[in-house]
Amino acid sequence: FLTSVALAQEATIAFSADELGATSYNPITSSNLNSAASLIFDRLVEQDADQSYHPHLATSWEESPDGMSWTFKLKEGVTFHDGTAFNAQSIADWIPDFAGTDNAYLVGAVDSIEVVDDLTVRFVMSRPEPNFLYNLSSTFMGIPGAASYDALGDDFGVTAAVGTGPFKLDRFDIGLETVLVRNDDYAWASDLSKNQGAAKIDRITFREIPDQSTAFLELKTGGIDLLLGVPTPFLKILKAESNVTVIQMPGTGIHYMPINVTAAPFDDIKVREATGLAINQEAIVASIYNGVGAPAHNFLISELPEAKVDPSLNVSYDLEKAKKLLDEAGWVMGDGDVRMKDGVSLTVKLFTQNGSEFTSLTQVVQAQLAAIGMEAIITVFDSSTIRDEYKANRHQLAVRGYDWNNSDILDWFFSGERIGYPNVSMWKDAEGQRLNDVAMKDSKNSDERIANFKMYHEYVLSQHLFVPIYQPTKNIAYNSDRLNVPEKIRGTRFRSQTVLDMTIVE
Amino acid sequence: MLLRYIFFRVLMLIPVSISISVVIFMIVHLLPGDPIDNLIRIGSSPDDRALLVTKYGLDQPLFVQYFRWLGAMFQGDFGEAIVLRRPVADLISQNLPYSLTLGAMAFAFSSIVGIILGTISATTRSALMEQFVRGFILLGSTVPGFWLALLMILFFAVQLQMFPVSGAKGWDSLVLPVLTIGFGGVALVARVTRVALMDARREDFVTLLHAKGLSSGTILFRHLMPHAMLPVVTILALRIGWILGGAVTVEFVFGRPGLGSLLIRALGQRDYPVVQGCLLMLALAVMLGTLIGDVAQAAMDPRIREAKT
Amino acid sequence: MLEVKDLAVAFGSVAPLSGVTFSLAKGETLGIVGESGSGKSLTAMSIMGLLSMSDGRVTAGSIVFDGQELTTLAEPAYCKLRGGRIGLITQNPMTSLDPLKKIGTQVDSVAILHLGMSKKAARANTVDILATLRIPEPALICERYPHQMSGGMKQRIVIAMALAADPDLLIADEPTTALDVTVQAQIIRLLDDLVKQRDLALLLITHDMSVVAQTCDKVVVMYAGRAIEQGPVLEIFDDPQHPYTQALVGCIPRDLGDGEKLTSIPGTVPTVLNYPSGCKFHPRCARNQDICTTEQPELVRNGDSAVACHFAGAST
Amino acid sequence: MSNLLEVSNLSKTFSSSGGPFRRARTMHAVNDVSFDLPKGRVVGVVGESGCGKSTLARLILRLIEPTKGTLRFDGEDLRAKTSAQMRDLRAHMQMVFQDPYSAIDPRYTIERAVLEPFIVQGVKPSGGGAAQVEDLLNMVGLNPGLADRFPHQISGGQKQRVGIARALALRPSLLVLDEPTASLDVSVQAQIIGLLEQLRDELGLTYLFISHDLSLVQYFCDEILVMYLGRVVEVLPDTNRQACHPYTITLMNSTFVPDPKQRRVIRPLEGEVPSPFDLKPGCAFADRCPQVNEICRTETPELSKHSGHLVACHNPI
Amino acid sequence: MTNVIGKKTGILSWLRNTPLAKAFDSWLGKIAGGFLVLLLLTAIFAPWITPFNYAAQDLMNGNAPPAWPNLLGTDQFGRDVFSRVIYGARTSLSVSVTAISISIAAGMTLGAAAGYFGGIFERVVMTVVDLTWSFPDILIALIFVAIIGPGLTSTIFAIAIAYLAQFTRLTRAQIVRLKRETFIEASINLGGKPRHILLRHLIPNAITPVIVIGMLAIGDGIVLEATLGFFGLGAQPPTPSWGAMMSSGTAQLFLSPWVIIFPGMAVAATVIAVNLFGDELIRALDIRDRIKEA
Ligand SMILES: Nc1ncnc2c1ncn2[C@@H]1O[C@H](COP(=O)(O)OP(=O)(O)OP(=O)(O)O)[C@@H](O)[C@H]1O
Ligand SMILES: Nc1ncnc2c1ncn2[C@@H]1O[C@H](COP(=O)(O)OP(=O)(O)OP(=O)(O)O)[C@@H](O)[C@H]1O
Ligand SMILES: [Mg+2]
Ligand SMILES: [Mg+2]
Repeated sequence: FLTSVALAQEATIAFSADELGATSYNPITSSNLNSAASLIFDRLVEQDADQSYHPHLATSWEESPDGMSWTFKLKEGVTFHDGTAFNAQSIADWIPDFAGTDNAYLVGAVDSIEVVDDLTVRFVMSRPEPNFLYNLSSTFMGIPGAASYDALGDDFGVTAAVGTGPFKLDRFDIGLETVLVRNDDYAWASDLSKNQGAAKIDRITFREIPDQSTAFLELKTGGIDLLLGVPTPFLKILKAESNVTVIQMPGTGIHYMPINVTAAPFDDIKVREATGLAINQEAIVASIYNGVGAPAHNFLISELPEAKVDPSLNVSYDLEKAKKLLDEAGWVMGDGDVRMKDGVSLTVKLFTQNGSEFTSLTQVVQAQLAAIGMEAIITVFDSSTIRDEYKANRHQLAVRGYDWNNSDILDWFFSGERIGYPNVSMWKDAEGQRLNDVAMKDSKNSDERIANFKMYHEYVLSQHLFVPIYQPTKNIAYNSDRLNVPEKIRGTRFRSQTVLDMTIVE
Repeated sequence: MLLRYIFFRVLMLIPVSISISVVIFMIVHLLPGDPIDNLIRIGSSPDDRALLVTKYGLDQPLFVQYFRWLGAMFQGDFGEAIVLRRPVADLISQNLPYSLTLGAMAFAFSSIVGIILGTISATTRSALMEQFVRGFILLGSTVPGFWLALLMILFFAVQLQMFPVSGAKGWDSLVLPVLTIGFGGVALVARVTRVALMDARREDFVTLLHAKGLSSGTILFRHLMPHAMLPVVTILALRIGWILGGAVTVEFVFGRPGLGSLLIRALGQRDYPVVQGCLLMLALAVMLGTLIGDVAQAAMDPRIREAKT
Repeated sequence: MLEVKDLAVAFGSVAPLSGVTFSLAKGETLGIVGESGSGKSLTAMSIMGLLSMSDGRVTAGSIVFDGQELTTLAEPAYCKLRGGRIGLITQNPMTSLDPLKKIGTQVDSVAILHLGMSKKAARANTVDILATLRIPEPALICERYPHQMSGGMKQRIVIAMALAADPDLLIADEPTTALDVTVQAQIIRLLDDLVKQRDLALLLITHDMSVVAQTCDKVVVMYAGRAIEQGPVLEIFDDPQHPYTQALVGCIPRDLGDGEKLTSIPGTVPTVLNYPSGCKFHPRCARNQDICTTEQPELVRNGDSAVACHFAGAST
Repeated sequence: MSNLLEVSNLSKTFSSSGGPFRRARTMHAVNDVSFDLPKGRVVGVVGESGCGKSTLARLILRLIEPTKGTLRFDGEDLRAKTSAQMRDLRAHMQMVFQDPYSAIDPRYTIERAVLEPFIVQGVKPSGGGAAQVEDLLNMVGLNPGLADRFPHQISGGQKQRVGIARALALRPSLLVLDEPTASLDVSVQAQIIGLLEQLRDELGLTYLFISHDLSLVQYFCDEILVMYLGRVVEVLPDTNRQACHPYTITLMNSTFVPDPKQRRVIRPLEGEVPSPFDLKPGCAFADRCPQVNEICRTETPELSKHSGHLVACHNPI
Repeated sequence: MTNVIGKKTGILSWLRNTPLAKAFDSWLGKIAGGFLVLLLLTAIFAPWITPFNYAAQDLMNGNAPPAWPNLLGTDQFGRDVFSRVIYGARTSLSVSVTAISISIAAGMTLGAAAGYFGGIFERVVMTVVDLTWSFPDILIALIFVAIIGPGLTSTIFAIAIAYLAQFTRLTRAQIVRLKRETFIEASINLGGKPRHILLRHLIPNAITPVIVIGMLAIGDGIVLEATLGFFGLGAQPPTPSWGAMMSSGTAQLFLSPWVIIFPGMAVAATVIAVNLFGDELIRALDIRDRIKEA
């Protein structure tokens, strides 16, 4: 009896698709963290699905009217896994460690830290940062124990990791699995979870399963209890399984097709616009995604206020208009099914990265482009080679996706400083750069930031630099014979608040 | 005699290893793509990039990089993974056990079953049995491994739920991968055993063995088998490298860790040190395989032992 | 000691051997001569009961050894006989020994199997025999492998194996063909001595008429799978009856007077697949008549000798 | 009588390639051989297997390069010839090989094989290819109907005849016969020997006849060279000459006489031809020689006249 | 004496006497050979046989199980699996045949040169070749594709490289053996130039087993192409190849098994037929011993 109880308190969760490949649980230096990191480290604030911010290790915060400082009150009685106490000094020790790392931009606007008292800390800013709470709620802002962080050096997050989270790192086999054990002392959950104490599950194994169908079959056969990132094609059958429950969360990214504006024929804005009009987002969602998720008509996820642009700028399917535009641009229907201009046929390169989701999507895109007389030749690259192709400017169209629920993604993909990669559109434009600077650096507060980014977004849209296609949902499926999972997932992603509320079925 | 042979045979490995290391180093640097790109994230500047390039020594001339690498290697240091950010040696030692377990099981399975089947098909007087084994051999050596793996998953893991779909936990997760690799291996070993036995049976000395009054069984086990095992051992020894590296497909389908998958992943991320490390390990395994094969041959065959020293 | 009567052998539908008859007594040496493919080895294999190794079978006739019918003998009993009472020396010493096993082990196994000796006793026996065969340092040789020995040595080892269980009948299938002249002389001499010392019956198969002339008491001449003539060696050489035998004797280069030429037989030796009808020799025979093309001549006995020719005795 | 071929001090050593950890060993396959072959004579070479007979034949035809020594063919120094000149000369000196079974390309018809000499020499066969083939096949006693057969469709004796026909195609003056009958049945051997005798008489050929069969050489040749371990140990100028070298005598005693009335007790010599690797100084036959004494072990005997012919022995009988 | 081979009575009887025809003698040979001929015809006449365009998508009819008119069902894009399997034969066969042909050409050149010239050259070539030989071919192919990028061309070269060693070894073994044959010496003795020896004797005699092994290797090539395709590295969409079809089917293993089962069966059946037919050829040509040399 005892052993069966002990066994029953274990759960196996599988990562698939976008959560794969974390190389370390060091939140400061790592560029790729998965959901397990959110269980080891707690953040000052949490963001909910409605984009609102909730206190976690911070009980309250205050932004100075000029935006030049942020003061946080901290929760009392919080301890790290190694027993040291969490207090204002922990914050002061932590932030400077970002200097020189890939994640430094998250605290790029922070000038210095003041320890006001044991439980009060003040961030002194070098410029206003309306995005600060978003940054603080990022997984990368999970707070490590400073003593242990210094002691372990490069091994932090690999051999051991110390945070304040509801679970402790037991073992990390890179690329394979991560084993977490419960932090019995935990009593400082955010208000996103009902359970404010220690987790109900003793031990969680996170497995990385690269092949989506394998992950799916594992769930179906009971090999795993919960699957993060269920491929949409499988949702239908999973829903039909009596012991499997599926939860859909709003997505945090977009699948889109960047257009290389420097490569003929796409140097002609009419051709670019026509390309956008050829893509039938609704049909794609209905067919290969079985109606799950949403069509994307601009670059940002629909939950962001910056996504609510002038409707005329949204990109939607209009075959006739597309054909008309191409005719105007001088590309006329030839003998075959491919348009011609000056003896050149409208044949373009369509790149994508391997991984089954994009290749499927690309093939549909290819078929839809054929309908306007554009012949697209697909090449499927691995992630490294494709970047070389971009940088060498050998591409024309590509199908890709991003996962980022903040409007500053526009800067990342369209800033003239990052031509080639990640600015795959190869777009450099004075007006665009000006709008970018304003949005990134001159926004004093959140409303201003929204307005600035919306303007930038609209300008980007008007230039037809890409074709938005699809906003996927985040799909979670679990074995309801094994686990109880809250019906509604709080937060933007699957994180500690959900795990705290999960229980094993007796 | 044998010891002397082994000694010289091992000495011979030195020049071979050095040339292999050059080849591997060159291959890796022929790869397009840049590992640093995998490290860069939103917001980093060209300076950050340059810093990383210097940190990993990628700005040095090729031969400098080679000698550094080789020098470190002699101290047992395989370098630091650029993308995976940890000693390559750690990565290898983490993955190798999986490859070794799978390899050893598949190896044992295919040798034992293969030799038994091969012997049966070469000696049986039942036409039915012979046809059955031949059919099995044919299937085993022609059906694509990944397809077989998929079918086995569909049947044994999903339908019957006898074994897990994927993963590398517990003995039961080994069964399907071992069967998949083993199926091809059994066919190969059985075929070689069969042909070798039939050839051995045609040798002149067998007539004399019969003439001495030995029974067919004694002749088979005491004299023919040792002969038939000569080519079988060679093939099996060569398979050591094959099983370690060639199991990528099976590792991929069954979501198992292993040297092959590590290599493929590192290849995709252009993680030079890891690719180099893995290739070197595989080359080592291949060399070890040929070494074992040669030594086993020498141990079994006095002619070889003599001719080569 | 050995009586072979009307022996016929077939492999599936091909019948490479038929109508072979001869007998051999203790202390006697019987030579079987014939050209390549004439069925000499097959005869030996039939006596040894080893045809089934290559899917052949005795289709007619009998082989009686020491009063025991061999053609119907069960395999286990045959195993006792082979190597025990009948020893075989094979054609090619180079490939007749198991290259993976030491010489000693290979010879020992015979005595262990047939005389029930212990390993130790068997080794002593082996060393004894090797010494009789004038092999220097026999104990050392036992630890060697076959590839370390010369052809002549290997042939002696093969003889040693045939002798290890002290057999009554020795069958030597072209024991010297692969060897050099000087070594050939050594081996033939050795066999000759053994027959005399041990009172063995020796069945010596060869294609070399000179060897027969020097060593045998009786000869069987084979052509295309049949025994066509037999008799005491002197008679066969002096007064061969069969035209083939006559030509064969004339084929051998020797000190001929000036202007004398070798007799040559026109045409080629037939293979099993194109054996002619009637007398197998008729296409090459000077005496060829109609009857030869249709009727197979029987072996007709005349005193000690016998001949299978429709026109036996007639001169060319 | 002029000499068609003059061989002097011809030597050939082979070295077994030493591996990185292996000692290289040299072997004297042919060691300081000198003799003349007068036009129209048949000179025989006898010796046991491995004594260098085939190597000697190859050296004479320059199929392999001698290590040292000179070769004169029809008065011309063969070793001074370029490979192109050599190619032209090959028309005049031909060879019949030991193993007829592999002497014809299995993919060639008999016709093609017989025509190959014309093709490689760039010579137009007189009277056209087909007629030439018919002539040649007739000359060696083969049915011209065999011309479109492949080698595996004819017998060993027939193959050897094809080999002879091909060698004769370009009308050579010297024919080197390397054990042409060794792999044939006795009855067929007699046919080939008969054919060779006939051709010699008809075409006035000069033969170098190699064999391990002393009685055959005695029957067929005018003059006999006896070889032992790469050296010529005795030259018998005619077949009735009494041999003086103990080895030649051994060879003669080891040969069986095909006559049951002349049975004699065989007294074979012990031992076999030693390994040709790393020869010790002294006479190579010393270990097996009944006449052996001190000097034999230290000094290599040179060929010198003894009872009227050349013998390389310190104590000739 | 009877004439063993028949008189020349035209092309037909000549054809009947070729080893290729002899491989059809046994019933196994007939079945396997017949299948291959049929497959070849199917591949050649694919556009006329297939009921649907292999690339035509019908998104609303995705993952349909086998039924009329999609005999083998449809894939996730609603493309007809039957038509794609047939077109796949084109890709798979042509890739494999081209790759193996390149491999044979290169391998024979290398092997012949190594065997003919010997010495250091031979050692170097054989060491390199042996190295590639003892490395798993899938890894060689994956590394090669990683170097020159995905696509059919690189697949072809990857397969060609993976099998290069086999042909080089085989050719070299043949040449080395043939060089010892008397007829080579005889030809030299007649005055044959190296060119003549190499082109008229050595290569013609070495070629048969190489071609036969090449024929067998076509089967392996198909499997390797399929495996690369399974990793997404072979034919680029929408071009169907058997391997690529199975790779797009992995995610669908459970949804629509027909998408992977049928191409898999096509691969298995073809490779088995190739092997059976190759065995018959080996028997008809009687070259088993020569093949073993390598
Ligand atoms: N296993 C077999 N199957 C079919 N035919 C066989 C078999 N063994 C031997 N023969 C045939 O039987 C005939 C006689 O063969 P055998 O070996 O007795 O000849 P031999 O006189 O010993 O010749 P050699 O002097 O070459 O040894 C040959 O023509 C051979 O082709
Ligand atoms: N190409 C070679 N490389 C190395 N050794 C060789 C070569 N050719 C011949 N030999 C060696 O030279 C010696 C003489 O060989 P050769 O073929 O001339 O002997 P042979 O008298 O013709 O013998 P046989 O009667 O067996 O034909 C042998 O020991 C042989 O092994
Ligand atoms: Mg025989
Ligand atoms: Mg020779």
